Amino acid sequence: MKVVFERSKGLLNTETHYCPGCTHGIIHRLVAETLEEMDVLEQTIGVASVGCSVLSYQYFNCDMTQAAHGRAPAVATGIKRVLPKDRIVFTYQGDGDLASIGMGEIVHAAARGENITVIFVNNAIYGMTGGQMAPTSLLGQRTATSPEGRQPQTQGLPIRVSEMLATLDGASYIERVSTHDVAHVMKAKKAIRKAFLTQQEEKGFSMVEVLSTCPTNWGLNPEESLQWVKQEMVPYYPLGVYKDRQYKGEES
Amino acid sequence: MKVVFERSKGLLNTETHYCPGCTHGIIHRLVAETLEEMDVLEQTIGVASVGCSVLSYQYFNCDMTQAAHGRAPAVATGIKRVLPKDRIVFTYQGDGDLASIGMGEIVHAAARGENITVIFVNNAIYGMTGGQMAPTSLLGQRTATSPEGRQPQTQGLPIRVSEMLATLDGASYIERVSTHDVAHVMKAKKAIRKAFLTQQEEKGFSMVEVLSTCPTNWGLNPEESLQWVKQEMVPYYPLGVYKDRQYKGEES
Amino acid sequence: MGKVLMKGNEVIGEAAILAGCHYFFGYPITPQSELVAYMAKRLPEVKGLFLQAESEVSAINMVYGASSAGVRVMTSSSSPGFSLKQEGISYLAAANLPAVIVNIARGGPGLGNIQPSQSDYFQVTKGGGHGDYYTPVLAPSTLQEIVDLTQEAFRIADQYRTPVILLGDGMLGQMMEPVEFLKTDNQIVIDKEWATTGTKGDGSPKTITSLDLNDVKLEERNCKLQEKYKLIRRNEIKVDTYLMEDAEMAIVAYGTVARICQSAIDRVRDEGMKIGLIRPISLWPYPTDVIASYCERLNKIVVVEMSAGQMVEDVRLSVEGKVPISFYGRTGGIIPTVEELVEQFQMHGNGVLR
Amino acid sequence: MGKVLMKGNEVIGEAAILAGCHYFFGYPITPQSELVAYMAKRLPEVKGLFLQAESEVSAINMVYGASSAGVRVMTSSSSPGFSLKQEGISYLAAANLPAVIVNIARGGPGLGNIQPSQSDYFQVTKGGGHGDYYTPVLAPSTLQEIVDLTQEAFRIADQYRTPVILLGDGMLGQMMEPVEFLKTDNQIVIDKEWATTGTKGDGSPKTITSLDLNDVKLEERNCKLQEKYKLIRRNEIKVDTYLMEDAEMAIVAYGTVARICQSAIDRVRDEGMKIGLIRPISLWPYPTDVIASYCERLNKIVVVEMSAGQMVEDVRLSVEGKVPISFYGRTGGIIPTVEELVEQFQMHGNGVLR
Amino acid sequence: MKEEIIIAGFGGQGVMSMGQLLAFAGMKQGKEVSWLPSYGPEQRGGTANVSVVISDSKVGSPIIDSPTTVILLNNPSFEKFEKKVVPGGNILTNGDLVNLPCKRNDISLFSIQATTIAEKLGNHRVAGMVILGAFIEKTGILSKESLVEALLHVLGKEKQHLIPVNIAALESGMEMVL
Amino acid sequence: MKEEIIIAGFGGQGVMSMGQLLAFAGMKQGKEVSWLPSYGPEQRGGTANVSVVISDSKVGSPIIDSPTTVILLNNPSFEKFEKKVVPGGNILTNGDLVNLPCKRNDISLFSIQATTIAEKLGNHRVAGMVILGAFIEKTGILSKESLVEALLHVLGKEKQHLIPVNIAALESGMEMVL
Amino acid sequence: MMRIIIKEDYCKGCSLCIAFCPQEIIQLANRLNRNGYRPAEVLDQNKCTSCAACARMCPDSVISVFRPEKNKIKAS
Amino acid sequence: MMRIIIKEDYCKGCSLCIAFCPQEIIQLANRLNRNGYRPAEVLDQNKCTSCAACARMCPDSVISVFRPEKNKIKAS
Ligand SMILES: Cc1ncc(C[n+]2csc(CCOP(=O)(O)OP(=O)(O)O)c2C)c(N)n1
Ligand SMILES: Cc1ncc(C[n+]2csc(CCOP(=O)(O)OP(=O)(O)O)c2C)c(N)n1
Ligand code: SF4
Ligand code: SF4
Ligand code: SF4
Ligand code: SF4
Repeated sequence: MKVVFERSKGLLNTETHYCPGCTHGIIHRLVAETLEEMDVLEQTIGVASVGCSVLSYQYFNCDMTQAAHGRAPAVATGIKRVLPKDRIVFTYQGDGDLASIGMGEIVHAAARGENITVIFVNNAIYGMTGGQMAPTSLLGQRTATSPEGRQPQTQGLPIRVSEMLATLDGASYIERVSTHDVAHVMKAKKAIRKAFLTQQEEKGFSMVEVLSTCPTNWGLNPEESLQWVKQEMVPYYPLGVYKDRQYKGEES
Repeated sequence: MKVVFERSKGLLNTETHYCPGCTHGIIHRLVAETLEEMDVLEQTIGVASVGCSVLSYQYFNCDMTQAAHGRAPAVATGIKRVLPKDRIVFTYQGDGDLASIGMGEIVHAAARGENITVIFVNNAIYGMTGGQMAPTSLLGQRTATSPEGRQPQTQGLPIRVSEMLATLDGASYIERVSTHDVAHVMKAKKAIRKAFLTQQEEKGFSMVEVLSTCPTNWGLNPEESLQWVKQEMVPYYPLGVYKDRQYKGEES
Repeated sequence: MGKVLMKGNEVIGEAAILAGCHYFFGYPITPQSELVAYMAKRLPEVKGLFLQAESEVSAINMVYGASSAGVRVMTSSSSPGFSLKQEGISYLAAANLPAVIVNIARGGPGLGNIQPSQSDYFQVTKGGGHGDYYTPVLAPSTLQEIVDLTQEAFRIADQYRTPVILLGDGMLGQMMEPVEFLKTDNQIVIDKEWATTGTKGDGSPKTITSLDLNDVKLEERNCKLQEKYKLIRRNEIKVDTYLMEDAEMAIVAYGTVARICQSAIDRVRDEGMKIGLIRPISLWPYPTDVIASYCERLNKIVVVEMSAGQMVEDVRLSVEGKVPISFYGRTGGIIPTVEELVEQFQMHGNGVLR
Repeated sequence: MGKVLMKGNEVIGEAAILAGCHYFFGYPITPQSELVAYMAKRLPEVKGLFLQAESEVSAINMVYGASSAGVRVMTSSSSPGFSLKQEGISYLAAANLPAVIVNIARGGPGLGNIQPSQSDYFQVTKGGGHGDYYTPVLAPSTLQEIVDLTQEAFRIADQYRTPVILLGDGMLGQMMEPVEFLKTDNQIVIDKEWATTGTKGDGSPKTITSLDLNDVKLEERNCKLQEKYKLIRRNEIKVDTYLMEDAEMAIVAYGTVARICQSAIDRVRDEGMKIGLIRPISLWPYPTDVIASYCERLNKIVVVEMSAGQMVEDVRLSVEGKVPISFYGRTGGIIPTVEELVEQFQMHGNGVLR
Repeated sequence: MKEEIIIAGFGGQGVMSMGQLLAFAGMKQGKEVSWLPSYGPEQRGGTANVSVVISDSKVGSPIIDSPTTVILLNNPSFEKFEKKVVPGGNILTNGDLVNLPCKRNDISLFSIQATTIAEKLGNHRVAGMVILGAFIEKTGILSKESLVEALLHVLGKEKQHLIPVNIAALESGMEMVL
Repeated sequence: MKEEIIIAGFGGQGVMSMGQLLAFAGMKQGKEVSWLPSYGPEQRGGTANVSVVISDSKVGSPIIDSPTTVILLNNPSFEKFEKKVVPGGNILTNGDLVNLPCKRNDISLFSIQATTIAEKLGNHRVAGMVILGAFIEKTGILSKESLVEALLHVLGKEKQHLIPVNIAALESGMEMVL
Repeated sequence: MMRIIIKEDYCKGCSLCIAFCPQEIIQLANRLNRNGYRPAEVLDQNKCTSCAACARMCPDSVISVFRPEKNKIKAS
Repeated sequence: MMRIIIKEDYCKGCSLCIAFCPQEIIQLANRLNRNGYRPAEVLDQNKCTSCAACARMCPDSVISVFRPEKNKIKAS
């Protein structure tokens, strides 16, 4: 029997605490497989953020540091800047973490052209704390802190992080992908690979925004959740490459 | 004799602590004149930030609150949200304040479509603390913390704040202007007026980025400084309107 | 309106609204998120405003803005988020701005966990932000007391123009108990002529600032602050005692753990031990004199905290060596059980020091 | 290399480099900005890295990252910026990460001013961030002492895996004095097998975290921290005394103000008063026992601070009522003059309490 | 009179709302009550438990070291809480989900096929009510009436149609321990 | 021997570097020294002063309450510091910039037209050196040689060509108080 | 012949594999695993084409997929 | 006739008015004001066209500009 698919060695052999059907798990797998395939697990340091993925340091088969809420890009900067250049450093952040409290850190990491890879899991809500509004929550979306649905007048409009960061000269590679079906999952994998390659080639800041689900706090079952990603999120958060500048510091 | 020009009533009758030739003074005047002309001085609350303009609360002839470094947009939000709608609230912030430590606050105020006006004074350096690199310092620019000139590999690339914020749906009016000669100063005034009108008409977030000088920390005399704005800054920070969406919450 | 069954976090919210606080700027963090959610739902109903800030730093600065505009305003967080508010709290104190800030504390340090803890005592009573300032700190131990103290907090904040901290923990925040909301004087909001609301009709520009580049001026500001603190120390000490009339041994405990202590004391009393409870309600100003006043009669004080020992310093400062003091603490979010406290009290009652 | 004339802020930088610290993440703030500028110039010369962070919050978290990768690393700020680092410091402490954090304190609270002050004492020694943690705090009073203590700070940080705070103020940061840089053992950097540098060649993944969702686990972490603190309390107390051999009255003061006190003591001694100085160098752990050991002989202690009275609590905790204590403080960035201290000491020497 | 009850099970099994019903009913009956939840890190799944005190006098500690009754809805909870019950106390389990042998002989064990019964009543979600019925019948701490009042309150206007089946479940549970 | 010197003037007049020269020269001469600046809020303009202690014994407080010498470069500084000098101390002013009458008669006042002299020497920027020359001649705390050594150090390689004019200024200043 | 193996203990019964299996041969078992979830189970291994859609959509990396070697004939 | 008035005490001698005066009639005085700056002064008020360029570029709002009323003849 030929192995068509098996659990990545980039994942430790352990159960996760994620809710049934939460696509955090798929994204973990994609990152793990990429690192495994690039054969860099032994030289990778991951930075777990605060959110449902806070425990990701128990799941990835590489060195991991856990960062304060929103500060993963700063922590990753500290790690990347002091270690030999062959080290691969990535952050794994939710949208509350990255786009709300961590906005300053992500913008500046991108502007600095920090040679790290950011896996940005956008599920349009705060998962871990029980379903509050995120900066990425859609208009009209009901959450614990927008019980009547997000209103533009009071709560403002969702932030398209990839588009925003793409305006920064320091950012080299930015793509938005989704996990709502097999084809998109495979595309997501390619993007993640490209991001890590960008780092390996020392081309600067790379980020993949992955549209993800939160069945629990959306109040939908896992399958409905994927539909919601496709029908509600993708239109507001168009998929695609937002930056592929392959910037090398020297050239500018 | 007809009065062609006199000191605005929007300014208190007092000397400023600004260095000779520093264009903070011009920008103060423009804001003061606008508020005077719109006849809203009595219903305006300004928010002074931390930077050379920290003492601007001693100069403007309207109620003023002094905010912590970088947090002026949050403070302005607090003020605007609790007062009657006819109140005009503005922040006056330097580039260190707004684009470095205050990045999270400004992005989110813009994303929320916060109905305030931001006067963003970009002088490509930290003035008050003695000339350190700002996120807006140009490549190659020598500062106290980039003694060899700003290097993209270590210190990243300057942030074009107006372009970046313009990607946000919540932002209604964003323009970049300059103070390097009479014509541009007059244009700057128009932009500032437009920004305050945007607020008065309850159309949401408005910001004017004003290119400004810091003769002291640039090591140039005031006149050379204006030349430097024209020749070095304007090319990297193109002038113009970046957003004029006149967004009304209801429409989206 | 009679008794209702509510979660502690929600009780805080409802009590704040009752106290005329219609503005809340918050950021989610367990175990206080129910308060944020409650305000999001309730405030629009009273034509108030709930706004979720982008961070705790931003939230406290929104509070600074709202307070400078003269309204009653609140924010809340839990330990790590509370740490982020320190600069802002120092600014509020320095600028003489009233506000109520809730800390539903959790296990620390660092990310810690989400269980109840009292290990932020030092932060809220001594350290926290930079500079010479204090904030009144109120520590309820039942949900009914939350109703009262939340309103008191607003009264104190306005009266002295100071930020006030309401300190709870995950247990108080997430448990339910029947509570009753009664009208009190604390709901009367005084006029704030100092607020920056626009000069319209009231003369020359007003400013709110905490900057005094001149050292003499800044010393003056500090002296005024210290005078204010003296006044608060004189007027606003709150403390509860239980069975202290004839006690020879006193337990000193506050908040959540004081409840457990009370149950344990009941049991030990049954065995004939003369034991009582001193429960500081205001942690700053601290009921130093009340504790000192018992010294003569006591031959032992046991301080119990859900921390490695923080309030115990204030007890030692109160007692100044006159009574031997022992400390019993649990950390990491563990709430001591009645059984283990009974054991501790018995042990110390027998004159055995830990 | 002989003596050189340097600013205190620069001395910190050079001493750090001498101690093998080649990484610095900073953010400008007066009166510590010279340190940032110095590192920006010097670190590239030693093939190290200076990075200006976007904020103090970011800087402390970059330090967290660099430290977790195993290098000696430093950051610095002044009071308001230091407040912003509190969450990060709590994280460093909880995750057992070594780092040296400099606070060149200024007048507070709030924005305050840029003059020297000691009003962050509580923040650095007790409160600060959330949770039960302490950080060793070293407080030099001369520039030469900065050279030594900066290096000590790195030694302590690595040895105990803890953040260490170097506390100065605007006067120490901005004055110049001749200093000499000597090699010491503190320059020896020990191997950090716990660092997350990639697993290459050394087995299974390592993690750095401060999260323990399980309360029993978090209590274990806290117990280990407390054991570490006990050890530090035992080994790392530093204190200096001046003319205490026959003193009947002791001045307790640290840092900048201790220098002024010393000059004042010299003058008062000339008048025949038996007065001496106890100068705590480590503010945490505090030299409680040393102070207590003088109690028998003293009939008066005067604590002098550039604050409204913070360290005085630690003196009271040391003395436990055995000697009357007076406090003299200036705030707002005012440094007391020798003259006014002489007057104070004379007054208290005559048995007059303030 | 005082009952200290712990209800435990997987997240999603309705543990918290069962506790809430008891506390609410207790309050309505004029008793002092407290309700204290305890969750794992998981948002969904994992295990959860709630402590409810119902007492004639003021509730000191809402934390229960030695419950007088435990209601257990899965095997892990059974393993964890079986040993904590006071001698003479009650263990109520959903026998459809808990199948471990009981090691205690100083307590009363009621293993109720609550899911089966609930399904028979036409709604598997009322399994919890079956057990609560057994609980009030056994302990006598709460009347059926106050529990029904609590139900009315908790279900709210929109779900009034579920009242009958819930009452039926309650009654079946009460009968189980007669 | 101990000199406690305050130098004060407008920002930009070179107050800080004059102080630095003194401190450096003092150190080179084997003395204990300290240098302590004090600024206003202005980055440029405004007033600034520096306190320099040069002493044979360890410097306790670098802060000077009662200076033995003050060097004053503008009228506001004169107003502020005139009264602080110890009886018997020195006040040195740049007479081109300070024109207020002196109210003290228990001190030595030296009003030197330093700018005029400097301009005669061909570089108005060396006015400060003229005054420092007068200072060392008057107090004897520092030798001319150590001040020149300090100059060499402070000016650095690139500005060596300025040494002669600075020395000339120093010497004119020394002559002024002979 | 086992084409897919489901590590039952790790399964959370989310049903995504079921939703994405083109052959519709996965279902939730009628028992609970040790975590209280009804795990996925395969109805008919022979109908499996080893397309790995289930595995790729499984958030918990529960499923391994195999293909008979040198077997060029596609299963049904 | 005074076309422009310079509030000397507020002037910082930055010279921007000088740089932008199309008539080149402003210069720095040879004295210091109370803040130690050489203030701007006007050489020849008659040459002033009241264009207000100086005033608009003055960072310190030091300059007021007037125009003779009903005087349709441009100066110079
Ligand atoms: C300083 C601080 N503030 C708030 C929190 C509470 N908190 C934990 S996770 C989280 C949000 C997580 O949401 P997101 O980043 O979207 O990740 P998700 O859980 O949805 O994967 C928050 C606010 C915290 N731990 N620390
Ligand atoms: C929390 C905090 N960090 C740092 C500072 C120090 N600080 C004061 S002003 C300033 C930068 C000002 O630069 P900018 O905003 O560009 O304004 P400018 O002075 O150039 O007008 C800094 C870093 C502070 N006061 N507070
Ligand atoms: S709460 Fe949402 S994001 Fe978090 S694990 Fe559950 S489904 Fe995933
Ligand atoms: S330092 Fe620069 S920005 Fe500040 S007042 Fe002077 S010239 Fe203007
Ligand atoms: S997708 Fe995975 S976790 Fe979900 S039911 Fe299938 S095998 Fe189980
Ligand atoms: S522009 Fe203004 S401040 Fe500058 S020299 Fe002219 S009048 Fe003076």
